[in-house]
Amino acid sequence: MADLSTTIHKLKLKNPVLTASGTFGYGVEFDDFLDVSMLGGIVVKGTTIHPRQGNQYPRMAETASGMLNSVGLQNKGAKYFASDIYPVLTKYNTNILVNVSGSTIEEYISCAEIINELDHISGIELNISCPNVKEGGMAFGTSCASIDAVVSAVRSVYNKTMIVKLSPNVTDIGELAKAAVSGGADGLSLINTLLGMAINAETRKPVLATVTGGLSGPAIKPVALRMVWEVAKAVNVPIIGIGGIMNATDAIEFFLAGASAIQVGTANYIDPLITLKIIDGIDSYLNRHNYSSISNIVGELQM
Amino acid sequence: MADLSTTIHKLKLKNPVLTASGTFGYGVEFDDFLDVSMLGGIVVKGTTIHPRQGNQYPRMAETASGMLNSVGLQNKGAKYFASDIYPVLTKYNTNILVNVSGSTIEEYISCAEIINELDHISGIELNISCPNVKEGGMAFGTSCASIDAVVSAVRSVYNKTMIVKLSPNVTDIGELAKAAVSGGADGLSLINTLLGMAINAETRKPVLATVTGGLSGPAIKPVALRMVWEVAKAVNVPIIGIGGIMNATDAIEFFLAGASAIQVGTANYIDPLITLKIIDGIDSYLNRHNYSSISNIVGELQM
Amino acid sequence: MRKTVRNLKVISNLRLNDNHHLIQLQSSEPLETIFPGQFANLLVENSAIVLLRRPFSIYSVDYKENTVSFFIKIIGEGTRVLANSPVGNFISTMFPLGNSFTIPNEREKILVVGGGSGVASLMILSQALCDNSNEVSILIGARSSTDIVSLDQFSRYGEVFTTTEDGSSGLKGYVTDHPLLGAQIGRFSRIYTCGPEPMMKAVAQRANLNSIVCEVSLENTMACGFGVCLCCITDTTQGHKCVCTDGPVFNINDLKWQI
Amino acid sequence: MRKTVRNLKVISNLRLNDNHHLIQLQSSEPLETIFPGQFANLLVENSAIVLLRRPFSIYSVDYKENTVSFFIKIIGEGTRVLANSPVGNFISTMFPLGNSFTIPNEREKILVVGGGSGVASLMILSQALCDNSNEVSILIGARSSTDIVSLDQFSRYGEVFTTTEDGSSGLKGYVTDHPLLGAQIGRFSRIYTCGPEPMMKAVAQRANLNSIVCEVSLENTMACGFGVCLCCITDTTQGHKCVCTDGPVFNINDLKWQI
Ligand SMILES: Cc1cc2nc3c(=O)[nH]c(=O)nc-3n(C[C@H](O)[C@H](O)[C@H](O)COP(=O)(O)OP(=O)(O)OC[C@H]3O[C@@H](n4cnc5c(N)ncnc54)[C@H](O)[C@@H]3O)c2cc1C
Ligand SMILES: Cc1cc2nc3c(=O)[nH]c(=O)nc-3n(C[C@H](O)[C@H](O)[C@H](O)COP(=O)(O)OP(=O)(O)OC[C@H]3O[C@@H](n4cnc5c(N)ncnc54)[C@H](O)[C@@H]3O)c2cc1C
Ligand SMILES: Cc1cc2nc3c(=O)[nH]c(=O)nc-3n(C[C@H](O)[C@H](O)[C@H](O)COP(=O)(O)O)c2cc1C
Ligand SMILES: Cc1cc2nc3c(=O)[nH]c(=O)nc-3n(C[C@H](O)[C@H](O)[C@H](O)COP(=O)(O)O)c2cc1C
Ligand code: FES
Ligand code: FES
Repeated sequence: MADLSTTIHKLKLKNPVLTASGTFGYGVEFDDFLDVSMLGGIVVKGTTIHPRQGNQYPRMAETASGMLNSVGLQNKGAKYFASDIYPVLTKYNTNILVNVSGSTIEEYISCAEIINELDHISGIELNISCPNVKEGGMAFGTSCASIDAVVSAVRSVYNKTMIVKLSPNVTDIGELAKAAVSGGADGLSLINTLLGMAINAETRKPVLATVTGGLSGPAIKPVALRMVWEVAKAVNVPIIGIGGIMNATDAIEFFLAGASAIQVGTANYIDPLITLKIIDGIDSYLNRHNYSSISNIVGELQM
Repeated sequence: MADLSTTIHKLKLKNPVLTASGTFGYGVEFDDFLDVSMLGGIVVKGTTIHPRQGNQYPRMAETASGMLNSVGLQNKGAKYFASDIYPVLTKYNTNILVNVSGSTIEEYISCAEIINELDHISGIELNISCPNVKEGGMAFGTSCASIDAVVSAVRSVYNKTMIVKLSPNVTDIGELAKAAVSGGADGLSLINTLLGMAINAETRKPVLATVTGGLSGPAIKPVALRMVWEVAKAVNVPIIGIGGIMNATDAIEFFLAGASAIQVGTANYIDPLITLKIIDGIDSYLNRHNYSSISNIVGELQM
Repeated sequence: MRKTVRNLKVISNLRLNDNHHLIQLQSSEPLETIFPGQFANLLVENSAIVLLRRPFSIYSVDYKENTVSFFIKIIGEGTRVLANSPVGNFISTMFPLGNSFTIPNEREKILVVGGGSGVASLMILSQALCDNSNEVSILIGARSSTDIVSLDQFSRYGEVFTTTEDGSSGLKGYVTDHPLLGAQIGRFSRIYTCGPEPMMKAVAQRANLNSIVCEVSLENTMACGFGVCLCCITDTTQGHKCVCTDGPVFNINDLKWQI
Repeated sequence: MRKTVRNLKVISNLRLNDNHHLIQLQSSEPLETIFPGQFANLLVENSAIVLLRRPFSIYSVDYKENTVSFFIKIIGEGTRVLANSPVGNFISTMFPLGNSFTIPNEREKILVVGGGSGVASLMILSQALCDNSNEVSILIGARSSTDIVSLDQFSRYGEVFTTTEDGSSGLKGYVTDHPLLGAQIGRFSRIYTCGPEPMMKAVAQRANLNSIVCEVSLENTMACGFGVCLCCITDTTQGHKCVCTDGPVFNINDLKWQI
């Protein structure tokens, strides 16, 4: 048994496998399938200060080795989260991070302030990369100035670990990563979904009610790996790799590219037990290659 | 039989199916398989003023529903093209476009000047989006100022149809499209490949000698469709849609999103006869839906 | 009602007609109780196209043999692969998912209306209603007689009526042209329906007009099937609800249908 | 030698050992002439993973029956699916591709050295050499005797020698430990080899030292197989050349190997 523990700033993770926001609900939906406490951590749904109904439906389109979604941050708001959902989550013996989003900097701040009060929440993941909301969301994540503004604003009110989740829909991810770090990010997670679109040729209509949506799944893994690698060269904070991870081999690739931990997204829908299989697979890989710990491979791509 | 003809500026295409640069050689490689003259047009390999050896190998990695390549514009240079390849191509009774690339604006100009002299070449496709060369290439395609500079420079020496091929590795494709049009583009083609990366977990090495490469194939279709749709809203010149087109249905989706023609890339490797099948499939679709011509569906997405 | 993901073995595959198959899967362990209207999410393997699971209503259950059956209409690649699953193969099955139709405790007169692959959830429903000593009438609508399958099974649980658009079986027309949804509708205390949305809306309208309790089973595009992706929402009087967990069965009073 | 894409029918599938299969495909139309060293690009259908075709050397041809055979070693998903192709299935096959080994007109003494799945191209080569009345010696290297298959077929065309790393068949050691590539190498005018690159490089070194003509068959990652993608290049004295069209067979003098 290799040492799978890893550290993201002040977060101690028992293993490097987390779940991606929006793909694991609040964890409780998986209680039937697995013991959530066995995971390195979970990132719960995108949370905003005000309740959001999200977008109209259809909200999903399957594409080659991927899917588009246009959920649009449907959630009951930070106060409901704190009062009704949070108490249930305290049963888990693992890191719980809240994915925080907003339409204005003030909304980000108010939301982070509420989460800051919750003892069992180990950190927040600042979502400045959601492609599915009209205002805010991704708009914050595509320019250095706005990243710096929103990140430093939240930093001033949030005391625990703050991860910033980057958008892949940009020209130079390295520059944006630097802006997030200079704004005060303790770590970076990437990638969020690629902006895409699906059309039904027979009806001649867009498949999604919102026309465009976010692409996730194996299709985006090559882009995600490349961006993790670029960001790892650009900054010195821990990175959480996300994008199309379906098995342990995919996860290993992200570690080699420079990620200290990974998040599993779309794969949870297909196999709700996939995270446990990935943890096992990482352990086997390390043993087979005679590595004593996950840190032996983080960023160890042989050039 | 519906009317499949379409127009891209001064180019009259007998049908809207072209082949994407780098995926159809000079056409002659397909002579065994099909009558190249049946196509709407072909875009030949990326051509530069000086001969290029391209990158080291391995140059290819398969990914989920896609492939990465890092060819790096291997070609024998514009003069060799004009003297040795061009004469052979005159046998084809279809539009031949040359995909022109360079490391400096001067190189683009010199290359375009040579192609300008070739009667049977109907136009050029300016490649400002190649992710596989160190200097130039994609760098030109990621800022409005540099797009405008290179496009207007080439415009001043090239008299026939000039298509500008856009890179998808950007934050706002609509803005870049506008810059290309204001620089003098007669039409736009998109998308080139997405920048990606593959890692071999067993050897712990990048799969490609160049580490990163360009992602093509069905995986990128949702991104390509979205960008075509965005560009169609941003500019008023004809658009050629490219990205993951494997069959007639895919092509129809691009027409609906706003493309007047399409290019088939990676699919040519898998089925060298695919372009003819796509032409037939488009015709069947139009007949089945009682459209008399392809123009009935260009940009006709029902919102 | 714990949800599980299990590899179930295909023990029979019955081709009902050109594009409908009935596949029966067996579990090596005892099954959880399954309620009428619930569905399963099946994994499609060996397909170059399909990534996500595909949802199918549970058509029938046999707790003695630990089998579940699915009635599959071929409409795309996923259903094509699943409908053609060879006997002996294993299919990864996530179930039971979703809520269920209300099964009244007292003896009621209930009309069950189905169309297309919507009939899939109505077999186990009719059985449950019949087992709970309700009086069941079953009305099946189709384009043509060849699209109507497994009628004889339905007749075990109630009287069966049909309408076809071409008149090749039963009454010519739509289900809503049938007297059961017309002059005779008053004799039912409940109408349950599953089928194409336009059909369900027409049925719902009749029920509504006559103040009869009406439950419909909705479809939607689903990525997960167990309430995490929030892709499968529908508009309700209480806001957006997930078809996969809050549904697939909804009382029409809770929906925002224009009826 | 016109290249075509045809759907060939699997008429036999022989499992040689745990991870080697010999599949025989039949064309409904006459075959083009196929030269030794040429390959085909096979489409892998019904796979969630494989997009591109997979290249395989042509192992044998029968122009009377219009059949071609492929010797497939399972190493990943594509080879797994193809090696397990059921008899009766069709495989889309693009062929013949690439150049070929030189077949001398005069009677020469030729050593053919193979290892791993590299032996696949050497059967048809040995046959052609033998048919052109050359004297052929065949040397096969493997890890263990169980990895050596179809030796009896080789013996039709020449004398067969083996080396195994564990000594379970023939001489213990690598092919380059064999006297044919040592003391006796002088009797050959040509050495042709196909196998793992380190093996081919070692063989090339011996040939080079002894000024014997040496041709090697290279592998590379291929997207197209017919010279359009430029993904499969190798370094030669004339610059980058495509393994799929300028090769797969190269004279070692044209390669930039450090030998
Ligand atoms: C809760 C639930 C229960 C179901 N029960 C059954 C059942 O018992 N038997 C049965 O045959 N089918 C049932 N379905 C429908 C079935 O899930 C779909 O037919 C199947 O997912 C299609 O997969 P495919 O890969 O064959 O088609 P795809 O290739 O995915 O789709 C082909 C075409 O159909 C459209 N489409 C796909 N799925 C749906 C959908 N759910 N609603 C509307 N349009 C769609 C697509 O947009 C596309 O145009 C059920 C669906 C749901 C949500
Ligand atoms: C001209 C030519 C002729 C060939 N002839 C034969 C033959 O007759 N019989 C036979 O069994 N095989 C032959 N091969 C090799 C065969 O094509 C590969 O084994 C096959 O493509 C692997 O596909 P896969 O999907 O099973 O493995 P993948 O999943 O694609 O690959 C599995 C692993 O093997 C590596 N790999 C894949 N292909 C190659 C390659 N070509 N070279 C080096 N590493 C590779 C990958 O990087 C990966 O790590 C030939 C290859 C070439 C280029
Ligand atoms: C249905 C769906 C909903 C999502 N919701 C959120 C969200 O609320 N906040 C967020 O930061 N990312 C969200 N994501 C993005 C994922 O967290 C993840 O970044 C992305 O899916 C890529 O990973 P994958 O390829 O493993 O799925 C969502 C993704 C999906 C598919
Ligand atoms: C091997 C390879 C080489 C390519 N070379 C060029 C090139 O020289 N110039 C260019 O503009 N695009 C080049 N492309 C990009 C294609 O023309 C096309 O834009 C891209 O592959 C997306 O289309 P597809 O998904 O249909 O393949 C190349 C693509 C591949 C796969
Ligand atoms: S399908 Fe995911 S929430 Fe319903
Ligand atoms: S594989 Fe495409 S050029 Fe050789």
